Amino acid sequence: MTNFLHYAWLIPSLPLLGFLINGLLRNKLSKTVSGGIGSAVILASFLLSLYFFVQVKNGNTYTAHYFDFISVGQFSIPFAFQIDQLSSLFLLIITGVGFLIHVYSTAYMHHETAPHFARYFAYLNLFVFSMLLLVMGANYVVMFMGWEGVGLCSYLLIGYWFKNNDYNNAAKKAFVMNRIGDLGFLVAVFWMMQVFGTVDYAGVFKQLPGSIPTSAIVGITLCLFVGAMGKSAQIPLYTWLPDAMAGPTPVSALIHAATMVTAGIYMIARSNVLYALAPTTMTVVALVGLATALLAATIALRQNDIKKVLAYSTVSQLGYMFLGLGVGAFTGAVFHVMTHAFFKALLFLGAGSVIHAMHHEQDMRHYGGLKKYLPITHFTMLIGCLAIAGIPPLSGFFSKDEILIHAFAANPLYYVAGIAGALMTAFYMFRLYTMTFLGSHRGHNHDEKPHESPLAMTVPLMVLAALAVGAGFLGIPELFAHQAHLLQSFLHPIFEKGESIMASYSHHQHPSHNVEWALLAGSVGLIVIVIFFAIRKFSKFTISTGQPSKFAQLLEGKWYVDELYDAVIVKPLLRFGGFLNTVIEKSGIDKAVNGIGKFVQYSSRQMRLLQSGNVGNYVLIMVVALIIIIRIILYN
Amino acid sequence: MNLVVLAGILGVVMMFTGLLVKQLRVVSGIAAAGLCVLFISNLWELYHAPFFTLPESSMLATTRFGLLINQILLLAGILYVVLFGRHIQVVGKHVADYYALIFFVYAGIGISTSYTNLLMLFLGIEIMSIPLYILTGSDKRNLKSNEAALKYFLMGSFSTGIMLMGIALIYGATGSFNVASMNTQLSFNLIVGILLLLISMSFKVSAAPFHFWTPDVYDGAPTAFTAFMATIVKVAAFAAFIHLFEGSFEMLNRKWQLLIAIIIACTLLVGNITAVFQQSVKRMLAYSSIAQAGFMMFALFAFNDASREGIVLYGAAYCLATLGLFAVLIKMEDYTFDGFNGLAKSQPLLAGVSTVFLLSLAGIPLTLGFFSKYYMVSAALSTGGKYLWLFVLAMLCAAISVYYYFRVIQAMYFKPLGGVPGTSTSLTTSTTRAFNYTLLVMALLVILLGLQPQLLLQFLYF
Amino acid sequence: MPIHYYIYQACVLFSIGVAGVLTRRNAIIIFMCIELMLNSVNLLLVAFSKLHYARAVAAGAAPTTGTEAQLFVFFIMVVAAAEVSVGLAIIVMMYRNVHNVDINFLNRLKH
Amino acid sequence: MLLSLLILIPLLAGLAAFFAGNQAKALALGGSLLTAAVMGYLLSMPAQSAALEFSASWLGSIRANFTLGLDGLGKVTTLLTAVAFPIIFLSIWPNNYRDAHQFYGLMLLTMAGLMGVFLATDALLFYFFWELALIPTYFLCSKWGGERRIAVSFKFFIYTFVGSLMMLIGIIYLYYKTPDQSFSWKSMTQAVLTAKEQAFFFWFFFVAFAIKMPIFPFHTWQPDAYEQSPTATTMVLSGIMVKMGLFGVVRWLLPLFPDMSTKMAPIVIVLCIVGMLYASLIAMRQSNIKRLVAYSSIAHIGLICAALFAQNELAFNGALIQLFSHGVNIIGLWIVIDLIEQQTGITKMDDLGGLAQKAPTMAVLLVVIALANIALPLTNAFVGEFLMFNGLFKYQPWYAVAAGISIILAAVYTLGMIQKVFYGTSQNALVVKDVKPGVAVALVALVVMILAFGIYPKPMLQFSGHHIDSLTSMLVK
Amino acid sequence: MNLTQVLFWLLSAVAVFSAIMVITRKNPVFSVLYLIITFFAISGHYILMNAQFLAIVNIIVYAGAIMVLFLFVLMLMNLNKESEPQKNKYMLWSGAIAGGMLMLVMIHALQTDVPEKINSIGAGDIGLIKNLGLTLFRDYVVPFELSSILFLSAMVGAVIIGKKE
Repeated sequence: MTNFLHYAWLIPSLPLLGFLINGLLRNKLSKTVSGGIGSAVILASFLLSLYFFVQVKNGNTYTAHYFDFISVGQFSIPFAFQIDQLSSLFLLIITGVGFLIHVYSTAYMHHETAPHFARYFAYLNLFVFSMLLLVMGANYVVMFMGWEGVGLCSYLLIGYWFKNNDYNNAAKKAFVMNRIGDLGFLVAVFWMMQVFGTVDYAGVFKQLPGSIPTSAIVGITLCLFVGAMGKSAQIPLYTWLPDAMAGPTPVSALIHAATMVTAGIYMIARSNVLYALAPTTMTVVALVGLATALLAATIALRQNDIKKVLAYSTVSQLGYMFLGLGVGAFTGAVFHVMTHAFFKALLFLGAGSVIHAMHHEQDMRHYGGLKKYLPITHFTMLIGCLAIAGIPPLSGFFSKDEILIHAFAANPLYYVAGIAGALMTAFYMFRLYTMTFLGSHRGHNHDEKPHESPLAMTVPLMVLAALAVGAGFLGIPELFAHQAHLLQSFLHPIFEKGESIMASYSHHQHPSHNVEWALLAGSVGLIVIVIFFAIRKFSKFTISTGQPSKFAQLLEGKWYVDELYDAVIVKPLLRFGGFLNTVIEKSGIDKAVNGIGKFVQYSSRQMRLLQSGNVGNYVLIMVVALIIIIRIILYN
Repeated sequence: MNLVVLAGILGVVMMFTGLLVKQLRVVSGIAAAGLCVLFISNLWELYHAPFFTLPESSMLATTRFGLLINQILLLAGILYVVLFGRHIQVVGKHVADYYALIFFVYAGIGISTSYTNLLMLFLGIEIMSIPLYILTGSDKRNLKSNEAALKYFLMGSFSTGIMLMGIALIYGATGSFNVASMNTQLSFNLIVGILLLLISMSFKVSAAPFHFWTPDVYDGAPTAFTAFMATIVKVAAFAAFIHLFEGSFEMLNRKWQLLIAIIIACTLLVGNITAVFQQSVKRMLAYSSIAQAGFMMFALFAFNDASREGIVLYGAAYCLATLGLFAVLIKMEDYTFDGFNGLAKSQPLLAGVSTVFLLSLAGIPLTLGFFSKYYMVSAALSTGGKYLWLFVLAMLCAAISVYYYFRVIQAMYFKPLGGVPGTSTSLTTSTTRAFNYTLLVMALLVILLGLQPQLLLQFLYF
Repeated sequence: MPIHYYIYQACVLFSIGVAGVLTRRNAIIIFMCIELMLNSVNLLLVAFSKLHYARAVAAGAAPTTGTEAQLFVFFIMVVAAAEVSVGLAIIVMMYRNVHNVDINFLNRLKH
Repeated sequence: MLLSLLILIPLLAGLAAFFAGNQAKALALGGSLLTAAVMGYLLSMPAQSAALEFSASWLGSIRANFTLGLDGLGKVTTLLTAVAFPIIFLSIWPNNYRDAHQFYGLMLLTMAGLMGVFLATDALLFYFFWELALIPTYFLCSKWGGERRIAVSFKFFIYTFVGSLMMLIGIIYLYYKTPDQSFSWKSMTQAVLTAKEQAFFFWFFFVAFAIKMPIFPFHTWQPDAYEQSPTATTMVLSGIMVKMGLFGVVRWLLPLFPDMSTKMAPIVIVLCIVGMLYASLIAMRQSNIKRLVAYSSIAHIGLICAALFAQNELAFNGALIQLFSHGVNIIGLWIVIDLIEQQTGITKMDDLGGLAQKAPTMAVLLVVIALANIALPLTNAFVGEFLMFNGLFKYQPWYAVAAGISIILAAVYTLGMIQKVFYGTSQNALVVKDVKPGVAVALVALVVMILAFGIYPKPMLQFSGHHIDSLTSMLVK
Repeated sequence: MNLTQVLFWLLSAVAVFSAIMVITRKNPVFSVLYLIITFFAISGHYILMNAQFLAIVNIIVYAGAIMVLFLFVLMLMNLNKESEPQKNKYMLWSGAIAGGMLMLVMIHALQTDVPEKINSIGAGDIGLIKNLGLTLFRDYVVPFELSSILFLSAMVGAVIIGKKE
């Protein structure tokens, strides 16, 4: 046993195995078995990941080269896995949260028939497999495989209830938008192959900083970022994510909150060296992230569907992460990915629990007063809300704070905008909380009281709540304690190069401790005020029949971005396709082709008239031809 | 030489047969036997000395090429009698006389493929033509036949006049009727003479714009005789045409090549395009014969060994396929395309062989038709790419030809039986076993030679 | 006489024959015009025969030169006679059927 | 000799099938399997083995010989043919055709023609087989096709016939320019042409291949033909026959006109890319599933052709892999479409829907194939398209980006198709049974190939690798 | 202008004039008669060129036999009156123009040759029966025999076509 890390292939293989078993035998397995298999393989993966994490923690990183995926001439793209700090951290998050959500799903999806239940777990396992491929890959191509794989699973899971065409449309939209991003990713890969001659992380970063022109790096990073935009739902490609809530809620928790959507962050963090060399791209990333954070937050303010609120919140939080990346807070962004995975998964699962209890009613206006029916859900949700709102000492506080401080260092305006977003977050989260759990119950049928979910669902909630509370302590800022940022020191080998490059040209002054204290206190204070305001405002919520204000309508309509896309891109494209189909194809090219045939027939009709049946005519033509021929030959 | 002499004798024999034998089948049998005799004697001549030695001054000299053409045409003749014998019997009363005329035509063919003197050319062409005028008009009560005969006769005589004018001018310029004498210093007399000769020969092979008699005559003549003149006589005329300019065309060089190119282009266009709109298969075949003539003219365009090979192949391909098609056509009640509807269901064999023949005419690989076209175009292309437009045009025309040939295939295979209610496609007479087998053999021959044309071409050299 | 006089005359007669074929519709007259064309050719051939004879005599060679052309004329006449018998038979046959010899009277075969 | 078996077996089986009556079906399957077996044996031979070449004299006087050769390029396409036909025959096993013996006979003849095209190393022989493959297809389409079959297949025939005749002129002309007046591939590549002649005949050849592929704007026969043909024939048409054009480009066009290929490459590539986008946009608007797949095929083929003209190693490799992959994928799609059509008679997508409930296995298999069609990683098409885009990017980045838009559009229409046919509420009137075991074997075989070559494409790359080395060295003089 | 020349011009004028009359006369019988005159004129030319055999044959065969046959047929058909129906003006003119053009073109094409004189009456005896007969049966016996085939076929044809059924 030379190096156990070489067996890294086991980690993704286990979910793949689960997928195959559940997928192929879905008509034969009982629900218990398929759910059990589905969860067990993830658990096994998790344990393996844990082992690997420990190994990495002890300083053993490893690149496992299995076989040449594509090898053409000088180019060779190996199928290789890279086990290092960043990937092992993500492995833990993915398999850990993934496992919890699998367990949760066994109860949540229990009303499905056995084959569909197995299909669900098959998809979920496949997703985990793809996600693992994405983070474990040692080069951009393997990452891309996972990248598209998760997109596929997202598609399959959003459209899980395939009888409903709205869901199918949402699934399709998600896939197509991801594809747009994927094209950017692909172009970046090609560009890298051309510039660096390789797509291995190690191979690429080894050549940096070097003689590679900045323009190329900016181009590559921008293209990569387009990919990230698609996958991580940033402006302008974010509209698929709220629609993706059509899938089962655990799916939203796993894919559309905890893991897949953070792939973009993972990718940029992974490519930190490249990005560090492209300040232009960094600015773009930061600005896009910030804009997304704010835009999504404003929309979330007026949503009534509990999952939609969480979805926009996710988009907003992803924006934060990109802001962090954009200002060079790589660790902060990854830290936020982690904490966000915990509390957002928690929130989604909590929401799922509520939905489960409310018989698939998702409109918060019909909730209210669920505190007494769903005590565990209520409590864990509250923790989640507090965490996302950034109340110390919950995890959200630390991670968000880290990003915001870096933003402040880069540009105080980023900070101001960031705080505005954070306040909105606090507001809409507690609007959600209040409308759901406080006040009086506004449900439709009062005969059947909502009841708490089974253990399979509440236990994951509790575990996640604990994590949401505790995860923050992995990244305690310098402000509180020296050298207590465990995550930073852990990830240091990954970001070292990028950060040093950034340090070489940026002259950001890290704010002094006093300023930092003041900022912290101010923001927390504001957040607390907003929370109380929200609770007050919505605890007496009733369904109003009045017309909301124009601005509120705008928010409710999500700034009408979907409609805009529809009008500007989708419809014209379809119309153009129709134009090509009917005008160019049918009455253009095809008509021209058929026209040749018609022309021949027409000339045939005309030409046969020469054959008049009249001998005089025949001879006349002969004689004329004779005269002409003699003329031509003799006098030419 | 065997052919000319024996054909003349056999023609007389047939005339007497008509007096002595009353059973029509026996008459046909004797004719077939006579053709076999001709076939064998010609084959003999291909490898041995002829039976009849003619004097030096006889103005006839056989060549391998001419003999091979004779051989092909004799084979076609045998097939013709087997396939059409029963139909010749119903054209009119003078069955034996028709055969006699056919034998006379063969005498003319023998002359046309071996003459060395313009006098012989003239005689040969006339001996071929006059029986044809008669055969065309042999369905005496049929006005179409009358009309065709009259048209054919008038226009044929007219072209004879032109030919004679050409010969006279050539004589004036060279002082000799020898074909070889045309290969001298060009003078205006000679040029005009050769041109007139060329035009009259173009008339005989129905090259545009001297083709006008063809559709009307082929359409009007009794189908049994149309088959004969559209195939055997036409190829013979081509052989004569080629033979005429064999030694002399090279020096006529570029200017003439342009002329030939224009004639080819006209012929291809007229033949192919006009055929597209035809409703009657018989008339379509007439136009198709014009179109095929266009391809055969490539031999004149090129004038090299390959073109001679081409003419041999083309003659064979064209004869076999067109004879076969006419043989099927003559059995049909309705000569229009719709008449062929559903033939594949009722007569799979006939449909199958017709398909082979049609494919061959269209020049689709695996059939002899492909190689015949290939050799023609190849021979012409070997002279250089100067007239590239002509080849492109030829190819486009070949594509157009697919249109009308495949209409028959479509009718046979893909259309339901009996397009018009009440009439079901049926044959006028049932087919005999010999008829079927002959067709089958022809189809197989077309395919076999389509795979290996050298089986035929080797006779040119060994 | 200069040879080209004969040539011209033959050409004129030939062309008149052609014009006759073109303009007339009576089959018999057309046929006669064709005969006229043949005769012009005959005239020309005889003229050429004499020309080549003269040339040969001038060159002191074979005194039979030119015979072949005159024989050719003979053959043309032979052929013409044969054609006439067939042609007139055809015309008579047509007349029997339709009682007309106008070539355009029968117009079933066209297009 | 072994090599000629690849042609002879289907040829003889095809001729036998005409007289085999009810046994034709089995004969077809058996013959194609036997061919596949021979193919497998040939593949196991070392690359330089003498068994991979075969020569017999044919037309001595014009130096056209019956020469066959199996090199890397040929391995890909012949393997595709050898594999695809048994699968097709298996998949149509439950179907009952009128005059089935003729149907199977013609199918086998097509197979023989295709094999010949891919094996011939003599230009005239190539042309011969080129047409041989076409004729039976014409009959197949015209006899067993849809309502408008006669007109459509006729258009198809004439269209491609014009193209091949152009090529024939080119072949003959080049023949006279070869140093030793022969049709062999080697001499043809040594033909000495002036620049003007090259330009002329490049297009002559190109048009022939472009019509076959088809490349915009020579494509209008294709959707009609695919729609109207019996689906089994469409499988052959779209899966293998279009490869004839691409194969022709690699085998003949590029080596014969190396300079002109480089010079004209931008025009051709732009045509291809315009065609890709054009076809993709039109595909989005199709309501008939067969036409949709047809247009999707135009888009995919356009990419392959563009890659071939990008003329670099990456693109060549990608294109060759894709030759195979595209065949596998599109045949899979047609099999599923055929299953649906045979049972319901419907090809309009709006009239279908919800089939996933009635035929879940079919749905799963279709989804996998459809995903391969849009080149998802770990499917076979990804490898090819990745390399091709990469090669195109290397040639000119903007081309790759423009072409890349088509992969987005591909997702749109492919997923749209899946959704309309399989998802949504089911139309209760439709009776659709799930796949039968025989057909399932065919489909699963395809899916296995899709995944196997998607995950481990190396064998396929190795087939073609050697050939591409020589090709690139030839082109990059 | 000696006698030969006078005769030449006279005969030529008669030939051309009567030829024109052949194609312009409405009554076919007149056409036949004018054609006979033309043939006589041409025979005159033959005599001028010392081709007596042909001159005789021309008169006997053509003017005598063939034209009589024509006349006979015309009479048989009772076509001795103006029988041509309404004339097509277009055909008439185009025919005349085409014929004229043909004449011009041919004359133009053939005029540039160096004019050579040919001997007239009495010069050379190749046109005499003796010479022609010798050559015919010595060198031209094969075509002579072959022309019998032609006649045979014409005979057969006349029987087939002309015989009333």
